[in-house]
Amino acid sequence: MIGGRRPLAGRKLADRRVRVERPHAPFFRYTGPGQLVAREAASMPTTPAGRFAARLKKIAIGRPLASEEEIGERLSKKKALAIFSSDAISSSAYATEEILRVLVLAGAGALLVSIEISIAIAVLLAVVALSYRQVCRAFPNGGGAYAVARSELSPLLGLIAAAALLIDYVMTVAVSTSSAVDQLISIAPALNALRIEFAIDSITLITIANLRGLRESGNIFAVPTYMFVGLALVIVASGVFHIITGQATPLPRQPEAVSFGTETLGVFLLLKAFASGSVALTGTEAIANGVPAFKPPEARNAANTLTVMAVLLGVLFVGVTVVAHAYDIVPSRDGSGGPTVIALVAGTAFGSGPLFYVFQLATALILFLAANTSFNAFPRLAAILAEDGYMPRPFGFRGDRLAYSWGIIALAAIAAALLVYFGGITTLLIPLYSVGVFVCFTLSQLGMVRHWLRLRESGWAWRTAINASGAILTAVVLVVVASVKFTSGAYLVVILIPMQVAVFLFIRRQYEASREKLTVRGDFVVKPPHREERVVIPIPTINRAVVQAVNVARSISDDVRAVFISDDPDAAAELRERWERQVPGVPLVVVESPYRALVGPMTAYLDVLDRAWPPDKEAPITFVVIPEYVARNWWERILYNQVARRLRTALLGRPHTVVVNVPYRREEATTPEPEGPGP
Amino acid sequence: MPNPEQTVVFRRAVVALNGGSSDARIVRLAAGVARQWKAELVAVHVVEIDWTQPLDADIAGRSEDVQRVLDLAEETAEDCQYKIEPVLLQARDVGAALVDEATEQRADMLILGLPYRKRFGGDFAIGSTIPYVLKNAPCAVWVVREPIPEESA
Amino acid sequence: MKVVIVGCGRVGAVLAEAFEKAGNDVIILDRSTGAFDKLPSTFRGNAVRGDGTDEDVLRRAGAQDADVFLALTEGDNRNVMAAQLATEALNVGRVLAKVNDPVRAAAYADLGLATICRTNLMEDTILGFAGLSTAQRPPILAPQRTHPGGEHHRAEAEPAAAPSEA
Amino acid sequence: MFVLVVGGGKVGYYLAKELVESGHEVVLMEKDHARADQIADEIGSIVIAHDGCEGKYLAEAGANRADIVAAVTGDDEDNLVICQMAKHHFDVPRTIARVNNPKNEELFKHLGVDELISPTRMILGSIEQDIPVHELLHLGSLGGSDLELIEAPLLPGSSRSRRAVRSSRSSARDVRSRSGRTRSSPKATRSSRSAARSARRRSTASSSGTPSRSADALAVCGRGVAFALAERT
Repeated sequence: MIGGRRPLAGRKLADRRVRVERPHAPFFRYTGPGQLVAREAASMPTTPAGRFAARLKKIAIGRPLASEEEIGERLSKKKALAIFSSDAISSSAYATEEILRVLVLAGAGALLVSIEISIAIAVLLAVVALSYRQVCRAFPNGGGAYAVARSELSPLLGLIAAAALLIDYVMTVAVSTSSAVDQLISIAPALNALRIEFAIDSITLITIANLRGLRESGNIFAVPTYMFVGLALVIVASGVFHIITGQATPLPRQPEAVSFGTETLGVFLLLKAFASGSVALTGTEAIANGVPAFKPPEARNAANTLTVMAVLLGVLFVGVTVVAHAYDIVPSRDGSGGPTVIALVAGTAFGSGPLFYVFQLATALILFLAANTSFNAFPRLAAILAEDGYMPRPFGFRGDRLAYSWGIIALAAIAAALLVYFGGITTLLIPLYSVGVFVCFTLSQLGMVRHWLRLRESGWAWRTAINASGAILTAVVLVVVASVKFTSGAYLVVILIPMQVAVFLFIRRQYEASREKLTVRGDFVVKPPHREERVVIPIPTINRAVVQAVNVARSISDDVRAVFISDDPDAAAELRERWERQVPGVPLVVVESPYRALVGPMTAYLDVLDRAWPPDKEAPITFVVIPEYVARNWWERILYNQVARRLRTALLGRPHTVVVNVPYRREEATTPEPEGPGP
Repeated sequence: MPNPEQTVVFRRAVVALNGGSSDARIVRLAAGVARQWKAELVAVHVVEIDWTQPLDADIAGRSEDVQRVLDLAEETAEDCQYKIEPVLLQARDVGAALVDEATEQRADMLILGLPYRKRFGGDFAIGSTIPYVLKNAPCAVWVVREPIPEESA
Repeated sequence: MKVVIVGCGRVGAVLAEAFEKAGNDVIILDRSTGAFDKLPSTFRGNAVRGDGTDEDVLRRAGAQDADVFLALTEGDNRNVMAAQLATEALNVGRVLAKVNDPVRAAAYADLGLATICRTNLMEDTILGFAGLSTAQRPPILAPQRTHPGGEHHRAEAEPAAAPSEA
Repeated sequence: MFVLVVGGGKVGYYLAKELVESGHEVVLMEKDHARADQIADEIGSIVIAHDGCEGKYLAEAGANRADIVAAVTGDDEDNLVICQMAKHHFDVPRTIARVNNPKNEELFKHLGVDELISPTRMILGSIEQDIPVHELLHLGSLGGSDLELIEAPLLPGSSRSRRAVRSSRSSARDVRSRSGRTRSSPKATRSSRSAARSARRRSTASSSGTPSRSADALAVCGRGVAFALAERT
């Protein structure tokens, strides 16, 4: 960069020095020969409006972070537990309720089975958690089910896993948000009317928090998670204490309670209850997907966090179910605004004292947190998919705050749409949820089995056993969930996954195709251009914009001609006279267009030029230099350049043709043209 | 808490850069000290122009290496969350230019790094700039000698 | 043959003796009489105390129209000037100046003055002795063109051409 | 203009200083380190403490872009070599040499030095402008002093030819060291007062300056011949 130099005198007569200005300094920084790094100021907008927008953005999502600042965004185990496990742990806030909802169909007596079902689910959880601990170790780069299935099974299975995962993440946001709203309604039933608005607002808030970047999310959300976990443990402990001491007495039914059904407690109903309850497992995979966000040693920290999370979840889920049963708690009707099961359970410990409200608030918050988990995981997976060419590239770009902005916004949009569609009612969303989750579980377990069989590291046998049993169990559950819930929404997932996979493959093929066309072979040396060049300038009249365009044209080639398309022969003659006098050396071609068309004759003229080119010579590159007046505001934009725009569109696909816009800014010249009278 | 009036070391300091490893050290040091009194820092890099070229020849402005010296100083200061104003000079003599610049900037401190060098493996070499600055600078001068490298200690 | 030697150092003294023994008419000059102690007592040439860069001194010593003129003092510039005096004013046949600075030696050879450079000589000789390849320079750098006196007389004749931007 | 001055004596020092003051770019070469440091201390960083006769250092001093090289050391041979190197090796358009021995003037001019400053000649010129410089005859030095006796014919009809012998006490050294400047002053050159008066006037003018050793300057005019004592270095 060349800067001005200012001579300065020194104290002594002959001491001179020269100050060298550094024009690059505010915008760039040298890091090596011929290598610049753009500073924040370089991407600052230069217009007042742009600057204002940037300032708003800065207020909303914070100052941009440089890529090097990422290492500071790594999570400690405590923060990671808050962020990643909230998904799983928070499901204890609604999983029990989902079991009960199925069982009430078989009458009050059937509720007893809920404990057995919850224990069965806890066992399943233990197996899955053990399996995923191994995933953390084997795939420290994250990606979870997708990475495992893709590298260990087949790309197609990987894509299926990815599709399932994406659905899972979207559903997590939808379910958690709606459940959180349920919790808030439990303490403030008046909110019931605003259920959807409330949910959407929450998603917006979480979106903004995430656009600000990962570290701050950790800080924002750590407190409620630990508060929920702490209070929930207190509730379970007090409930168990009451059961042991025989103080647990059935609560009176709340007015919104569902009425008991009369179905018989058959295998189908049991399986259905199990399938509904298995929603407790959702989110278990989050940690395995987010391993790179951990502080080093990443894999080890992630695996340990996973264990802590699974134990907490198991204890809370089973505990809540046991307490709920002991107090004979029955869920409220869908969308009635009645208290949730977890709220009723909390009431057994805290009554309606302040702690009850604190707990409900914490529950709502941890559910929002759970939604937030997806905001971490979804964009990450989308970015990995984008890198592999299965998703549009912008999903792989990180925004000012190092967050994958596109992924975050896409997730928020889809989840919000789902919420609106289902009226914000949690139960209706659940069937869509579980299927996707279990597809992932099964695929990643299978992948791990392949992994151990392939590598045969020490202890591969028992590791295989763990993953194989996990795979079988989750596969069975998957089949059960999909079949028993097929009619109540699971079918959607069955359709959605293949559709998504098809889209992935389509995008990939597009990228592959364009890459193939654009690729330059590694051994190809670019030679100086050898094609001849000629320039055509379509002109509307003689004005400064045209003069400037002519100057540009002459710098491109000596073969320059101006083309004037006119429907008025007199005007054409006048222009020709003026042109030859004022722009000597550039031949003017007047095309009379009796039908007043403009673009057509222009392209036709270019065709004729091409045809006139000697066939034995390589076709020349034709530059079409379009003089353009730069509009300064919206109405000028309407007034000017409409023809230029149409012409540009018409020429876009023409072979060997380059369209050059020569913008003319009015500010550039302040003195009027000194030359003679114009037409 | 000591009386701040008594402990103010400087209000505006010129930090002389030489493009070597000591630059980052003295910038960090200067930023650390300056922070206490919100003192201003000016990083000055003087490119010595030999007599075969005119003093205002286009040399420093074109040299990326030279620019990098200042960029690095600015970056180091930013790392310490402090601002440093970079100045690039061309002169016939580094010492004279530093002294003149410090005078013009009304600096009350001139901070120089001194790389540890031995001349022809013998005596410790101090060069000519530091004696010149010590003799002529109107303000206080702080010379920070870099630690002796392990192998020659 | 008339030989003039300016500078009675070790080399000057040895050469003076050698030329004399070979039956030549030798004139040797030095600024200090003490230098002539290096000459053998049998030396019968003309030893003159005086500045070899002073035309008058040279003339008085009888250096004009000498056949050989050797400027061998310790000062490169004195040698150069004496040699140029000899060439330009004293009508000497062969003139040689000892110039120890290789740059000046080459520059004056270019300018039309035969020079001998002790630095080059020793470098080449010693490198050769050590078995290294040398630059293969001739021991005496022969003049590359005629001495430029006349040229500048012409320049003087056209005062208009002289720059006057003072 | 870029002027390369070689020699940091009084002449070189004041020359460099005046040139810098009038806005020229100057580099001064002085091989004596102590003297070089002293000058640098006084006027600033324009001094190169190296021998200006050496081609290498001339190159370092930027001789190849110099507009003028002024060789003003005390040794004629050095000045000659510096000018020749500048002229032929570095293509300097203008070279100026200080010549102490008037005898060397011819040779210097002959060998391509563009301009000569001869202190001896200056004093002579100021003693009597009518004395044609080329007909000076060196009569001999006065042993033990810096003075030499010069004989010069006066042109017939010269207004000075009938003047009586006049003498004055003057500071000959001062006359010499200031001659460079007084010559450039048109008033001084136009002055055609008698040599003795002129010398006296200058000595008065200079007596306000630094005191220096005084010497007798004597001009004898008569019968078409002038004899003068001039300082020699």
